[in-house]
Amino acid sequence: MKMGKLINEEGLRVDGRRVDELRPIKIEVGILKNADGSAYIEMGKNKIVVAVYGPKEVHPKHMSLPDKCLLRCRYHMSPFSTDVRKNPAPSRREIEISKVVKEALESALILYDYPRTAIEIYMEVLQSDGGSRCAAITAASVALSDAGINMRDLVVACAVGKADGMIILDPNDIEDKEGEADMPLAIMPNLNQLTLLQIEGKFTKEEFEKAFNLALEGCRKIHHIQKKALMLKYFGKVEE
Amino acid sequence: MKMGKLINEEGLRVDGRRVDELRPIKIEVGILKNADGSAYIEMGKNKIVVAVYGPKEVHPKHMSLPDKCLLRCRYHMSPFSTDVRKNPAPSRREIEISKVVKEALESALILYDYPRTAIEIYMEVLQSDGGSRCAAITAASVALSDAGINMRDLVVACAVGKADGMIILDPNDIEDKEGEADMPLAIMPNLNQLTLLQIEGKFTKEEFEKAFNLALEGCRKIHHIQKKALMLKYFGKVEE
Amino acid sequence: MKMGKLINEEGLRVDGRRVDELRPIKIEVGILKNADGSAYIEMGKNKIVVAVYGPKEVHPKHMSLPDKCLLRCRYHMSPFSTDVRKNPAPSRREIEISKVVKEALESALILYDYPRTAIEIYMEVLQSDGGSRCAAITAASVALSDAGINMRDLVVACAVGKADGMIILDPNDIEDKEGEADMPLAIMPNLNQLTLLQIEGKFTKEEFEKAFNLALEGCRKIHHIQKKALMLKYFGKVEE
Amino acid sequence: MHSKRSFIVEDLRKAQLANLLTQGKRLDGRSLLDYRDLKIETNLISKAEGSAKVSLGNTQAIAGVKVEIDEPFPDTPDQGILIVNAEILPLASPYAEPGPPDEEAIELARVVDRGIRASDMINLKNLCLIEGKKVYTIFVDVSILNVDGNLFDATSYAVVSSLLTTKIPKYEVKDGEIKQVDEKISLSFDTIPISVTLGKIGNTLIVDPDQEEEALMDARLTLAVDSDDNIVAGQKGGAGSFSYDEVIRATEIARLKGKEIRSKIKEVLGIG
Amino acid sequence: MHSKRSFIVEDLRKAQLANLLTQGKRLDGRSLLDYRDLKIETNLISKAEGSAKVSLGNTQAIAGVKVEIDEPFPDTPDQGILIVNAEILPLASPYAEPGPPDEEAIELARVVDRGIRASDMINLKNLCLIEGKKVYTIFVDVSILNVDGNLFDATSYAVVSSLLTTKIPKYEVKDGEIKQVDEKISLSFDTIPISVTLGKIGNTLIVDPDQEEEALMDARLTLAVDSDDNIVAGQKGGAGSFSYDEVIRATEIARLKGKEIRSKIKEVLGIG
Amino acid sequence: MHSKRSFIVEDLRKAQLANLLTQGKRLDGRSLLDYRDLKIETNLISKAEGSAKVSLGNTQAIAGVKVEIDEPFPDTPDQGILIVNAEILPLASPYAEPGPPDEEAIELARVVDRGIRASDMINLKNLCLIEGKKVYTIFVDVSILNVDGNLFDATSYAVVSSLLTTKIPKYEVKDGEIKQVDEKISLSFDTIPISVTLGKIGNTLIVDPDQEEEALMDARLTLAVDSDDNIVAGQKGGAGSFSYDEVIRATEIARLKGKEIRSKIKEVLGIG
Repeated sequence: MKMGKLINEEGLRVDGRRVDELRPIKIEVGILKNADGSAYIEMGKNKIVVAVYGPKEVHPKHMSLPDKCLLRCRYHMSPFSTDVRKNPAPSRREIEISKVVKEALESALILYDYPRTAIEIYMEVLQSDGGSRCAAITAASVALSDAGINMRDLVVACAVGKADGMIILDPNDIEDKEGEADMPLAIMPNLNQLTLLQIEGKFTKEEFEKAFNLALEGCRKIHHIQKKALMLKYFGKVEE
Repeated sequence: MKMGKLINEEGLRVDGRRVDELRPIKIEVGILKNADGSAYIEMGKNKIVVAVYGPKEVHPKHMSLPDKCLLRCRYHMSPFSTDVRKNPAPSRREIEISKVVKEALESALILYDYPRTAIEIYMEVLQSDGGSRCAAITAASVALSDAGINMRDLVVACAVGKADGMIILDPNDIEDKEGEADMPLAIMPNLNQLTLLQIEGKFTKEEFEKAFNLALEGCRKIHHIQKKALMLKYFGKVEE
Repeated sequence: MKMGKLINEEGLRVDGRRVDELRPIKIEVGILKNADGSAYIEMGKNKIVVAVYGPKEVHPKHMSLPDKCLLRCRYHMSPFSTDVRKNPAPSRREIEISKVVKEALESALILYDYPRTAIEIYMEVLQSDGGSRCAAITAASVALSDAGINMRDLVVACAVGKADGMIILDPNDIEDKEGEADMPLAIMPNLNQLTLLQIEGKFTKEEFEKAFNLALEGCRKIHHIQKKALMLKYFGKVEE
Repeated sequence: MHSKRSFIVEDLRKAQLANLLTQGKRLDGRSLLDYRDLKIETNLISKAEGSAKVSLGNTQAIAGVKVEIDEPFPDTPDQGILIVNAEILPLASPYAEPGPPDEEAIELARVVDRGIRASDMINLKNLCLIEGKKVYTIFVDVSILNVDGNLFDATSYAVVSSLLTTKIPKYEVKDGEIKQVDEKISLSFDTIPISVTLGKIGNTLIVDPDQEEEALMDARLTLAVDSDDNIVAGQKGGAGSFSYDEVIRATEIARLKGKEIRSKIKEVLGIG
Repeated sequence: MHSKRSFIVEDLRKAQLANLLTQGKRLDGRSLLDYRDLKIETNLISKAEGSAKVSLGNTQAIAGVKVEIDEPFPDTPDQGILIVNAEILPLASPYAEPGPPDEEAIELARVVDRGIRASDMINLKNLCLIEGKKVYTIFVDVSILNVDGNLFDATSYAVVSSLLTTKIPKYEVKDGEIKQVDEKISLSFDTIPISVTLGKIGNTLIVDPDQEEEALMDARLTLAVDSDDNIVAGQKGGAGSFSYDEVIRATEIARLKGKEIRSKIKEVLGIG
Repeated sequence: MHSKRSFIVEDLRKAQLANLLTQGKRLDGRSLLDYRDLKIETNLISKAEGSAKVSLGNTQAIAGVKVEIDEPFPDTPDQGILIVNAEILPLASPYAEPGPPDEEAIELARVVDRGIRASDMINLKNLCLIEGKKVYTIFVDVSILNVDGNLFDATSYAVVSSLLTTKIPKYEVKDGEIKQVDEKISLSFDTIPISVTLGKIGNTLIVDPDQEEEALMDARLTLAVDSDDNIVAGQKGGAGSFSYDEVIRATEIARLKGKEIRSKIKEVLGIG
């Protein structure tokens, strides 16, 4: 992490945003024919497709759970999604993200409603940018809704970072690589519960609290976009 | 593919053959004790052993088919079979050939006669030359006969190629590598049906038809050798 | 194997031992809470932990044996156990040793007493020195006792080698690498039966017999230490 | 998406299809030699040097091109490297599973690769920077996003479209060293190979089978045709067989449909 | 070691635990913010450049440090390389299986690695010998010997303790070549990051959950704190969630317990 | 090939065999220390630098030798490299499965390799072209074509026979470069190691067990003997054990049979 000029004298970031500003976000619902639920998200340069299959039979059978649904989750990056071509085999990073994303979504799912079945969530990152795991979570919870799965709340995610000593919302790729710290988190916005938190890099006590609140604020804004996308799909229009 | 001198002024090829001539072929039946059926073929420098096991129980059980036989096929090259030592792990090329060879043979098998069982065909290329997949198919259908498996017809295979602009029958290794095109195919000679076709390299309309007919002619000649080999094994002599 | 100066003019070895002398040995019993039986051995620089689980249910079920216990054995070296860091994935050497060690111990186990179950033996080499497979066997048979598994006898192992043309007992790492020959073996000392034997390097008829007897003598000494360690664990004191 | 159906239902459906085919019709209303709707979007992955998303009916494939500078293979020191790869993503179908590619995915990738390579669409000698030392490696990775039959053609069109719109970084060679120049260049093309896949059901040949037709059909034949009407690649698939006449007829259909689809792709991509 | 228990027994145990927690007590008698006994032994693997065996209650981990000289990564030519790896040995638990690391072992290794790396405990620039050519690669491999909960903290303490006691071979650089000198040097440290893991059961936060508590708890939060009380790494785990207040409270607990454990480790290792 | 038999049949067969053994006879009529018929064909793979197909009764193995020029291992800069590999092909037995080698195949390959290597049959220093830079790598790959017991000996004879008939390309070293010469040279040999495998059934030792005997026997002992009657390698296998006297007796049998088989191989290959 080198101290580059990530924020200029006017307080603007490399892509022209203010420190507390999100990148443009676009969410589409139901874009894949075969999946039981699906969503597509663009968040900055992130372009991610999510499919949900289930509740469905469990293969192999002995992995099925007698009292609840088995949740499976795969976060995967396309070979052409990154600056340097990515080997298509899952990396350790992708395996870890698959796990934390699964746990972030599981908090919102009522898995006891679907015993002995499985729900599979597939997230394919077609193009990656900073915050791809957050965008994937945000889209996945929309895809779960689209599949008609019972949920306590949507899950929405957003990262905060630190660049040139300042707390910034929703870091992009360059800020992620050259900044000093990164903290993705996910919440259930109506229940006010945190379901994902990862931290990498130094935060003082004050910085942490500031960053945490900024991320919550970001999540609430994205939640609004999630709801609009679902309304558009199911009711054909969005009342503002 | 470079335009070498693959055919000389007298119309003869690097190994002295005419353009429509096959390499020497030798087939032996029943050469392995453990297998239910087996065959050995030499076709030019190709030396291939084929074993057939089955119909037998399916492992793992859940892969068995309720109404027909499961056909499995493995085409594999020995590490010492090639000019440069081959890694013993199956390559993508071997996996693809295993699939098309299986489908070439499956056309002739009456798999509904053996429900809930498996037939396994193992082809081991001890020494490779041009046209090894064709030689493997030719030998495998003899080994299937040797195993007493019900078949509609034998399957016999042969390749055609293009070298120095001419259509040639049964290309060898050098012609395969330095020639302009290659087309292996397999047929059921009594039923006049094509069960394998692969094409790589440019064929004009006229070239294609010429090549196709030349390959069919080659197959018919090899079919004669198949029958002789089986006669020799089962009746001890061959009536010409 | 180069002919170094492994034995000096006074007949002493690089670590000061006489040719028929063992390295210091320490065995502790029951050192892991989770395992059904466990042992720790130090033999020269070897430091090895062994855990035994079982008799327990077999996974996957279809591998269970109707009339006897399934024995599984894993010999594994920690990445930091060797001079150059070892890749944590099991090497071919570790797989072979796992097999011969399993067979060395199996001779002493009454597997027909535990049909349809499994016993698992895990040997982790924290630090390796010459003779690590022998130390592992010696510790594993103690751990099997600690787990209360029915045995005909303890199994005890020791290696002999050849250095500067002399037969030496219990070679260390340097003697193993620079010596001329190595012969690890395991016995059941009360039954006078050999359960492991591996030989690598030239032994004349006379050398072989001398080496074999020296190894048996070494095993008997180590057997005494095995018994003391078990006594200490179960009766709190050792009567000499 | 069809769930797995019983044998009886399957047989009834097959009879219905066979009946339709005698009238020259198919289950979705197409006639025998009709392709489904073909849609192509390009340049949607800005991190890739080229990209294309292709929809053939409900089959969707996305291809991305990445370029690296590597050493050439020892036996072709004066040629660049082209590697085409295909993956059927687990999100594409309820039957696709995560894991290493199975024989079906490997065949798909190899057949598409062969169709491009054997046509000499890309002159690999143009991709050599310093003989024996530095060449362009062009990776084309295709991901199947939704499976509804005829993956071969959809994948092939995605590869062709992404290559046709690729811009690679330019390098200057000076004193045996390469230096990237602030300029992007297109690849040059002599021909555009088009893959045409036929299905055989009973004794009828159809093109562009959808997933339901694939489940009912006896055999498959994929042929790639170049801009000069040459057959440049082919692959038969499936447990059934073809009569010799059917093969010849298939080559004629492939030339016909190949020309049609080539025009369509050129039109969409705005190529001469 | 607890065998797998029926749902009914599990529910009874959970009720008992919940009841205890309201009184500020835990099943093994600890209070909510008590760690189990921490024991550290160092330098027990003489073939390693550093080593430490850590017991946290019945959880046991052993870490070994190996050093190699390698080329640096192309994007960090002036930095050494630090690789932290963790494996749950099959001898550590009746539920651990031989084989490649599963997602749990991968998460463990990556979180511990992040805690060390993000704290800048080790200045990687000090590990560069010749820029772009020769750097130290420090491998820290941790093996779990016995599983009884809170592998994250036990593993992290083993890594920190082994690094703090590591002595690496010294090299001199002369005329662009490196030469090993007959001397060993310690690594230099600016800070000591301490991992603190909290469990949430109902609405109660505890630290250092043992295996039984892990089975009953709703969610996990691991935070790493440096010598200056900064949070340097974090990872939430488990299917449950935290209220925002709980997160803030967790950071306070982490600072408190981090300081305590840092003192303890420094005392055991005899560091200033 | 015997199908899997019930326990009762198995016990009856074992009793029958035990009874025969007391009379010094075996199920196939051999006496205790008789080998089955040994046949060797060489030079049947012209693409390999050496090859041999060995039949020991119905056990068949084929070995091929391939030669490459590589860098030596860093710790043996003045030595060539010899790599012996063995694979039990799935066509060799109804119980063999495709896939990576299992522990049995790995043991087979390593034991045969050890028998060759420890005998110093091939002087690896003769295979060095330029110290530290260029050496011959000799790959010997063995494929088992038909399994009928005693794979160890059949594989070993195939390796030895293929090496004895190998001709490798000759290189000249000039100005620190190597250049292939239009000449082939044989490897040079000081000794011929012979593998002798014994089985123990009850208290009887037999040599060259076939598959049925292997299924019924208690333990296996493979010993390799060089031309000077030294034991150069050994491996005990199986769940049973040997008395100390039996081990000594086994070494005597190995010397005896080793001499016999060495003569036979030399005769077939036409070696002095």
